[in-house]
Amino acid sequence: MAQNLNEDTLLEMYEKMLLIRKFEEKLYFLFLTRVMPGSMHQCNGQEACAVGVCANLVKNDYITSTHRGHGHCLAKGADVKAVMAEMFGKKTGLCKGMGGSMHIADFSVGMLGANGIVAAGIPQAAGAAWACRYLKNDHIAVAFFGDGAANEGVFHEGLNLAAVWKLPVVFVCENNLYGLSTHYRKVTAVENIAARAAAYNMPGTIVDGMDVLAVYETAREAVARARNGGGPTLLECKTYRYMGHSRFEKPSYRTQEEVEEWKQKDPIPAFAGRLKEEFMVSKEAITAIERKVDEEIENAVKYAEAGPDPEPDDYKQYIYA
Amino acid sequence: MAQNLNEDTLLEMYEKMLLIRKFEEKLYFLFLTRVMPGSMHQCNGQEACAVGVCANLVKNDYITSTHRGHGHCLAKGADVKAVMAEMFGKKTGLCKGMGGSMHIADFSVGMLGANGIVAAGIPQAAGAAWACRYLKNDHIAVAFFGDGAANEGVFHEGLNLAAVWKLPVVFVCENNLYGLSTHYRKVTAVENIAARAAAYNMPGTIVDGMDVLAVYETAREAVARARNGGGPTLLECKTYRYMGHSRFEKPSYRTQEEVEEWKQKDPIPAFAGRLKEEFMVSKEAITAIERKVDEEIENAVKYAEAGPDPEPDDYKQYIYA
Amino acid sequence: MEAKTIVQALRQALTEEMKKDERVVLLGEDIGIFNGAYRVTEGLLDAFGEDRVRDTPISEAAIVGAAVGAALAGLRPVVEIQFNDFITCAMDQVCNQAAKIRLMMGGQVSVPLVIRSPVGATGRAAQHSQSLEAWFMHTPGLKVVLPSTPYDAKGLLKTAIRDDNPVLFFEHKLLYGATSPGGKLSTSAAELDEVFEPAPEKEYYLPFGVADLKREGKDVTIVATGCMVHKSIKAAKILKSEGIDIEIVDPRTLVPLDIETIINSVEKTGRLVIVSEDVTTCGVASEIAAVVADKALFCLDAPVKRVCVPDTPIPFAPNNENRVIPQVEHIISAIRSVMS
Amino acid sequence: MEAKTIVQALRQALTEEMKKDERVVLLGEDIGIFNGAYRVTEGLLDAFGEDRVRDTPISEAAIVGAAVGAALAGLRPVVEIQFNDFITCAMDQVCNQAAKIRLMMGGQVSVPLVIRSPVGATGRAAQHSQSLEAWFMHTPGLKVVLPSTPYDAKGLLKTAIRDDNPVLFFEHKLLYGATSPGGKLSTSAAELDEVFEPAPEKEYYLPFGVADLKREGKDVTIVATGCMVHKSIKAAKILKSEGIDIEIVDPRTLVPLDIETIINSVEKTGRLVIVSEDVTTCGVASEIAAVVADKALFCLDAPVKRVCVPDTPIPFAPNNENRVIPQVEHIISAIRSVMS
Ligand SMILES: Cc1ncc(C[n+]2csc(CCOP(=O)(O)OP(=O)(O)O)c2C)c(N)n1
Ligand SMILES: Cc1ncc(C[n+]2csc(CCOP(=O)(O)OP(=O)(O)O)c2C)c(N)n1
Ligand SMILES: [Mg+2]
Ligand SMILES: [Mg+2]
Repeated sequence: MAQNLNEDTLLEMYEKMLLIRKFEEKLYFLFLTRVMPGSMHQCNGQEACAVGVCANLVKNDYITSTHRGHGHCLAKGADVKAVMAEMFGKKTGLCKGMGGSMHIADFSVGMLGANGIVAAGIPQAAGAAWACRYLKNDHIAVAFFGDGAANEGVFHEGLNLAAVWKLPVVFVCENNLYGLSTHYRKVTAVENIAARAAAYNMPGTIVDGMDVLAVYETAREAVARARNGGGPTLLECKTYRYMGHSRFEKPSYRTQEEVEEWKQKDPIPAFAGRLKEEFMVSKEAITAIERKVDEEIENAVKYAEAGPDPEPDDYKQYIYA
Repeated sequence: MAQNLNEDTLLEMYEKMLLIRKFEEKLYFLFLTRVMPGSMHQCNGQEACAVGVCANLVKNDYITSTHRGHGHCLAKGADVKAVMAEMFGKKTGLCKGMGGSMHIADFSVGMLGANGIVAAGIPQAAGAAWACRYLKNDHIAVAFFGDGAANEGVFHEGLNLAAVWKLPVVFVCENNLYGLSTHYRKVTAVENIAARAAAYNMPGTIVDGMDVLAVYETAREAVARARNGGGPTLLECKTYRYMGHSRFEKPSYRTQEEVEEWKQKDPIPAFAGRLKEEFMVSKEAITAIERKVDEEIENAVKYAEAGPDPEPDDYKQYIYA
Repeated sequence: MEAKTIVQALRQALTEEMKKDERVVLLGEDIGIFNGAYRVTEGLLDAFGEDRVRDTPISEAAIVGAAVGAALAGLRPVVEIQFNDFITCAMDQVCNQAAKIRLMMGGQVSVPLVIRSPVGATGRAAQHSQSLEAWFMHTPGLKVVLPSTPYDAKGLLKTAIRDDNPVLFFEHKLLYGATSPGGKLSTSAAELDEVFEPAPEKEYYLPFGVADLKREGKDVTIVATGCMVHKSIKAAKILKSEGIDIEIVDPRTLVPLDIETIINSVEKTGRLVIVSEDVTTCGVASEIAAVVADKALFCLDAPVKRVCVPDTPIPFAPNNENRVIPQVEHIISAIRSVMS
Repeated sequence: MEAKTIVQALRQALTEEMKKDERVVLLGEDIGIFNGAYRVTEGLLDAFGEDRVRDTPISEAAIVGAAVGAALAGLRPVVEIQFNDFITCAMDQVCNQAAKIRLMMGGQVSVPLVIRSPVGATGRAAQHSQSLEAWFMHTPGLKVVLPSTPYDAKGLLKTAIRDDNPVLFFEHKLLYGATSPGGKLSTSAAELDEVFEPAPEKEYYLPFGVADLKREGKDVTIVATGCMVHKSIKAAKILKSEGIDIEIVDPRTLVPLDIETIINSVEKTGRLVIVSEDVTTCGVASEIAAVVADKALFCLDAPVKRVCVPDTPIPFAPNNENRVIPQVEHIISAIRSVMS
């Protein structure tokens, strides 16, 4: 496994995961200690999903994301400074302060947008994939979504459309066990969401979403299938979110034991361990990455804080093209 | 098979199928020869589905239906005179002339309505089933819908909800190969729609929708499961519509051979044959039914024609309760 | 205990009606153990059990569709849609099914169904900030309610639950008066004055189609809804010192709309400003202006002004959001313009 | 060949734009071998192939969602929704996604997308008879078009396809001028007069936001859309004999709305009747009335009258449908009332 990965790629994956983790931790701190506008949904714990999948993509491949989109955005290669500035609602943000956390997007790296509407990105990814094939540009699309999203009508419609049109798209369900407060088994008729692939005659695969290399490998097959004209795949990553659903929400609907159990499988130290043991990466190299990421985050905060607010009437220029 | 059926029930099923067939034939004639208002979607060829399923239901069980709802309505026991009058838009119609063909409903026999929106009745049947269980009235609900409807989002949402709540409902997909002009395999990622049951962890069954006894038997199990707290079933009836999609539409999208092939399996003469051969029903009994049905239809037309139009302002009394 | 906040008032209304009528059942996302996104259903799962307080999948169309089916089969469901923006996902079941079934079926049946949902902008950008009541005013067969005080909220929700028709019941986030779960949703409730009347614990029903005069005055009529009632009162207090005497009509129910009270007020004042948090074009204010331009045109001494969200999705940046949401200043300047 | 019917005009527009720009692609239910429910796409599958003319599953949300995604990734999709009533099933993708993406993403991208859909009542009861344009006028970020003649239809559809924003393009069933497949859809096209101008085969684009004076007059302004333009012309001809001289403004695009032309006309006539086939409350006419009550109040010599569908789902029985759909008589009586 992962024999095809060179050290650069491995380290880059580690860096991306760490960047996402530290970005989320910093955000939490920023929300706690000062008035940051709006709300946010954090993905601490789920980093391996975004990073493992996106490591298979090139810049002009597309992704669609969800309300929990910071990780996808960073994994796809968006500039952390511009992401942070958008969180602050600054003009220097990716979306000029118009979208905030829930609508973060970076078209320059194929990130078509977080989304405030559960599951809405699913058919959009199918459509982007259709455009890729039509334009023969060899690119593919990936839709990220949660376990809760798998019960929305557009999940069904989007997967069916992608299957009958054999589109170059990968559907990545990050099953973190809960949709807001609701355990997925209480509202989802199947144990494994991947099983729903059968309804569309497409491959459905389950992977340990806490293991970035496992995600990488499984996604690699799905991405290759898409790119080679083999059609869509439904990929279910079993994962967990460490934080509350949004902002400061303290999950009363799950046990502390459950949280601890999942934290045992934390993808980041696990991967650091494997890097050292299996891939002979030096402790120094790892520490260097950690320092680099810390610095990036600090710079991002500085950049974001220093940036100007939009003018109060800025919105007017974005309503229509 | 069908050993549990007494002759009365068998003859009743035959009569219902014949009633539906002759109702539809009469309608076509009425549309052709005089100005009947609106449009219609006919179910000739599919009679065995409605009749085979509804023969398992009691009066206070519920059904929801589709744009192609005349058969379901009659199979559930609505009065043919009032159905015909509704087709004419008369005040004596089931819906006082307010709904017409596409909204035919008879609450007195649990027929919750045809529907102009593809698949919209599916979650409604789940909800009616929920009410039955909540009210502990021992009744169940059945949703009829087409192959095309199985690609709508509410199909997915409705089946999932019914499955997780283990509702007393049966989902009956009449797969007549086409949604309007579109062959289902062109737009549906699976060969058998029943296979989609796997996505909801519910039983999915395929039955020959041209064989009323086969439908009866298969539906019997599903209805019993629902009534006994065993939860929902997805039942796919393979069937065919003889007429165009609506009104006078002449299907250019299918071959005459295909039509002829299916007409070979016509459920009505086939069942008449079995009645005579397997169940020893006399030719006279069959002929008597045919005469009775002819008469009923003639009476229905007379009743409908004689009935008054609504007053032009009648609609006002039905907007709000 | 009297309900000082709208959240408490709504909870009292639900509790009373559920006690009274077993057919009243609740369904929605996270309304059970989580108590609902704005805690309206707190304690109801414990009080009434899982059969009557049902957490659903994230399936808005099936939630409303199932509620419609249940209503047809004898229940009186009260649905919570977590944000009114998500009703888009159930639009067919709301507008083509619930609203039309009674007429289409010639009055054989009614659809007693309440859909509760929060409206209003609170820093959550374009897909969580809308006030979509006008869409439902434009859908015959529905009734539409938007209360501005705990007193009204309780009395109107009880009436909605007793009504045999589908009712869209909108609740303004900033008026809930409770923090969002774990959050610090800033609420204007703290700054509210005497018109933010608490709901007594006793039973009462407020009739639909009866507007409430939230303030009497003789110079200008403001028709305002929801949160805008309170901003209008602030504007009125400020302008009082300039000698401008403002009357504030709160329709409370948008369908049915109490046209008579509005027209009576305009006949008295000769000036009309309509303040609503929905988007301007084809919005709540358009309708009220149109009614007055037909039925009370010659009473008007000044152009009819609408103070609403300009035609834009709600931007995220707080200064942009503040600019597009009607503020006290916007109301004041509209009043000045009709007085000049 | 010049296009004498709207169906032909639309087909010409699609053909010309598809020839010119490979990124223009069509998707919808039964638009391929079946040519579309109203035959607008006849011949296009043969001419452009399956890659560009795509029959879809019955999945309105995914159709529009996929079109949005494709637009973001470089195509210019033109969607057909079989009846505008079914847009309810795609309401989130239309109103929360397509309409808002550009603003939410700070102008990084635009969503060049056209959604074509038939409106109007033709004897098919409540779920197939609506005219829902007001919902989309109330959704900033969308443009809304409703042509009344082949000439306008062609020029506006071409502009819509070239526009970088999501455009809702509504087509009135009775004006298509073609029979429905295999059917005998009665069309009023046969009775139309000179204003039902054919579309020349040559290329032309009509600008959005420019109303067309379908008739000049000095006594009363009628603002009418779609099919109502032609009923208004009939009314005008009838009243001409009584010496009432009617001006008819056809906005053609509802967003953007040519307020100037409307106000200029009202300044001239002092009387305004708005005729629209949507439901009255919060409808097209409400908006136009509200604009005039703000910007041209003192030009008005009579109350502003709206002639629209009363607030009801459309009933099936022909005599009830006729009663609720605005007819020439309704227009005439509104005109008489503003003249008296
Ligand atoms: C259509 C819609 N319904 C409901 C919501 C409110 N909501 C936001 S996130 C969420 C839970 C989503 O669960 P899941 O898909 O599992 O994603 P996760 O939050 O676990 O990442 C809900 C109910 C929404 N934003 N959109
Ligand atoms: C939501 C919606 N989309 C499209 C239509 C138009 N339409 C009516 S029936 C039909 C085909 C339905 O196919 P299927 O479900 O297989 O039923 P059948 O007609 O074969 O009985 C279509 C596309 C509709 N009425 N509602
Ligand atoms: Mg989840
Ligand atoms: Mg079919």
